Amino acid sequence: MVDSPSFWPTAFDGLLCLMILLLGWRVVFTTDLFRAALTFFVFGLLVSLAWVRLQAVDLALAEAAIGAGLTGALFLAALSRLRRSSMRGNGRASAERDSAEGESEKC
Amino acid sequence: MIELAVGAPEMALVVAVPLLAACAILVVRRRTAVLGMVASLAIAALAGCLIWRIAQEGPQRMNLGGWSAPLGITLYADGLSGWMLGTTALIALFVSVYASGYFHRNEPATQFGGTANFFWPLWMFLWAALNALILSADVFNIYVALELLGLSSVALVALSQEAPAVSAAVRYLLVSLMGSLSYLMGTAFLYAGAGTLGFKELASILHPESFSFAALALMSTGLCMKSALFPLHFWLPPAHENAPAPVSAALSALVVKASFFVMLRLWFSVFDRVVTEEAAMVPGILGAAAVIAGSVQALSAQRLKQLVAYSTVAQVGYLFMVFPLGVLNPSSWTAVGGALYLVSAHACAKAAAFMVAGNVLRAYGHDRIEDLRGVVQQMPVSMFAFAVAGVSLIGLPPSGGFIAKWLLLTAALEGPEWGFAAVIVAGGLLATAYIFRVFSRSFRNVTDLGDFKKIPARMEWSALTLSLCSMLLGLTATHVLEFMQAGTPLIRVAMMEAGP
Amino acid sequence: MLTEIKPKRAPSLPEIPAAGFPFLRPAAAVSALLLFGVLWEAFRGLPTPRASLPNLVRETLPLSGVANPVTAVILNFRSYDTLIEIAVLLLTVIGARAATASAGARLSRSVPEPLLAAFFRLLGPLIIVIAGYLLWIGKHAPGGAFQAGSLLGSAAILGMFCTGWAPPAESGCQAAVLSLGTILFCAVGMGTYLAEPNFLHYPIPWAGTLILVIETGCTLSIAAALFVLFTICRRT
Amino acid sequence: MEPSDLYGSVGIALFALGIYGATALGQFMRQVLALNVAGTGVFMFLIAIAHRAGTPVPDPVPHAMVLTGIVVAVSATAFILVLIGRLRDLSDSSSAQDDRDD
Repeated sequence: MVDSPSFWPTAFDGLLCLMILLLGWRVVFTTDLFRAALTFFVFGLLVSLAWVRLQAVDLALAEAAIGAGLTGALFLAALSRLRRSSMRGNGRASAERDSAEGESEKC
Repeated sequence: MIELAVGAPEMALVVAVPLLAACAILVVRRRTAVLGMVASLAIAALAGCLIWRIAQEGPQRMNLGGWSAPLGITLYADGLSGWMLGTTALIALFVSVYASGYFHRNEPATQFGGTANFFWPLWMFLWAALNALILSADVFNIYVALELLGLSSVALVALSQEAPAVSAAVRYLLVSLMGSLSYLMGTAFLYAGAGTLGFKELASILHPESFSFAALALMSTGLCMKSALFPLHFWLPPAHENAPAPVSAALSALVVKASFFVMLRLWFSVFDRVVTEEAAMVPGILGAAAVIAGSVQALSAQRLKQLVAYSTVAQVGYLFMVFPLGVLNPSSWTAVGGALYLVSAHACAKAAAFMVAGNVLRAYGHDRIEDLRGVVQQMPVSMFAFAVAGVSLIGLPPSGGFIAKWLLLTAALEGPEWGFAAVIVAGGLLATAYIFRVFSRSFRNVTDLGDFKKIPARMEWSALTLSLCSMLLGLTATHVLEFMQAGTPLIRVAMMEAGP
Repeated sequence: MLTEIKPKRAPSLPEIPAAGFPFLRPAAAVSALLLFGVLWEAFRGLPTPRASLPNLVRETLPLSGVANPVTAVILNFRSYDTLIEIAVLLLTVIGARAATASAGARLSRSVPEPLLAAFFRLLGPLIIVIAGYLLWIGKHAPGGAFQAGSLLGSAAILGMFCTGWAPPAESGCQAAVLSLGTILFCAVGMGTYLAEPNFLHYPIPWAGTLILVIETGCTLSIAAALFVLFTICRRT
Repeated sequence: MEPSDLYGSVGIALFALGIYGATALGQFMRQVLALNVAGTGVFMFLIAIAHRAGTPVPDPVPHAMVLTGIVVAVSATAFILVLIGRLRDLSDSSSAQDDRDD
């Protein structure tokens, strides 16, 4: 079985798929947003690797640059921005947590 | 077979001109309202030319780039598309007029000098997206146009930059993106199974197979999300309520209808041989539920804009009844004609109603229904427009709403599904109740009238004109129905008639 | 602000279904599993693929003006999709601007590091050359406007971090770069009416040139749009 | 098992996973991440379809669709992130306003 020419490619595909699914799962279920964004970045890179396997090199290029790199950077930028804004928000005494406060929690 | 006239240039221009206009407004950055109005007139004129051509020469087809369908993208315009295009042009033109008053720089409420400039380019993008959706005969092209439509609608909702509006915009965008993804997955299945994306080619290939059912379900779910069909409607009232008034008018009148129109095209042409009666009952029953649920929530609304927004949920419900009524009764044109009639009648009436709500809000600083006493004394034109629009929303003769509901009712009574007829009647009664709730307050005479701020006359008159249009629609029904049937080879009815 | 005056403490922010519906998570999990099952069944039951369209693309490729089939589909056979897509990109920039127009336009400037700045001075031109190469090679091989544009956009973002360079303020000129792709696309589309009776119908001998013109415009617009979106996202 | 079958199934799984996340999660940012996962799943499915076509070179039409989809996805993501950030600022400042008024 190991000798068959399609064994190693298939094993690689299987492993790659497992890792993609695992990382996708982590992106959705991680509660820490920073870790989720970083995981999404790695997830995107692995996905672009999978696309190379499917003979889509130009798409792999685009996915690595846009899907993983840029989207990940956007998430990190937005997160650091939200964090800055929440630090400012916590500085003041908020006796009651009204609906607007609830909104900002939801972000 | 109907001969297709080839390549009416207006078909591409109604998309390219608004896009170019948006770019021009962005680059020039001055006199945006003037540029916007000029562009609106030009687009409406182009749409008028195309409609004239359809009426004279029959359906039009354009192979973009010169490549015919499996390879390239085809645009297609028949009576139905012409009707939608005309409705869009009419409403959009008056929304432009209204907006030029609403966002006027002399308005005292205008601390928004900067943001008002953003309205015009975004509005041009929205109009381009509507025209692109109506004319497209390619499932993937519709996905791209849907994204353009969804994103421009969301951007317009968020224009006011207030917390409730931005929050509604975020939810709207999430739902819209989820709907697009669902639609795109359906497209992927269609391509995987049929190997083509054009409507005509798909219609001849698709058969009841597992992949075509999956595609139908995915695409319909996505489109229902965007049309705010009953259980997926939760995003609509906050978005339409908190958007600036001209935006609410355009969203309620046109945007939800565009995705409905795409679904109509898909069900009655592309998936013609795939849809079953059981499948068609699903959107029908949800639509019936929407009529009841939306009307009941409109009855308990606190504010005028909220009431008008919930009324949209109810009216969208009527539209979706066309699926069971049309599929159960394939030889009849009545249901489809009724639904398309309702699209236009409701668009005119609802745009007028939102404009009036915006006028009230601008004039009084609030739109709480309980405190609307004496409005009729101070804003007779607006309230008359609201009354006329209300008549059409309820469906009293001689309004366009009456003709539409009459056609739907006839279709429901023709088949075995008389339950839908009961819902149509009940919806009319509930609409009467919520419309009269407004008038029972506003007609009350009072002596102390509170703060009242004059608003530009064009904001009142554009509302009145649109509401009168919805009335006028009731008087020209025979011509309109004849025009709609102008060569509809993509629609089931025509297929049946053309068949052996 | 822009809309009507609202009662202070807005009546109630719209309820999200997640908050109101106790069984949301299990229900969503069951539906997602069901979704997976149904779609997987449909995927397994797909008929044998028809190769007619890929073959048609291959046969028509010599008429398209480019040698890379993906570029041919994107910029010739289905160029109308790409026109709308470029418009979507422009639209999101305008929408993002509109949503933040009244926010203070303060951008926390990165502190320039001399070493990083020097590094970028070397790297920057290299990236521009690579982007130009990607754009050019797109005619024959993997690459093209999207890859080149995203690379340029990332280079601009990198440059912002390394050198502390602040993006230029909003201006008509910036808007012109952003909308260059859309304008060129529409202009070419309408211009082709002079020769052929269809929108975006390139005359065959000109196809390669016209595609390159459109691609160049799109590359610049994509780079500018991605960069501006990133800066708005980061703004405090 | 052909690679296209394998990757196609993974695409469907990612789509379902992302749709679950977008409906069930309570935070906007996480919903956006989940939608991105779902989108990647759809793209992966499309590329698997292209590979499945059985021609020596994969079918370029789904590839073109994915390239279009990626750009649309990133611009929509950027836009919604901007809106979420704006919402955070607005709700912070409105509750600060309330505190001052009280």
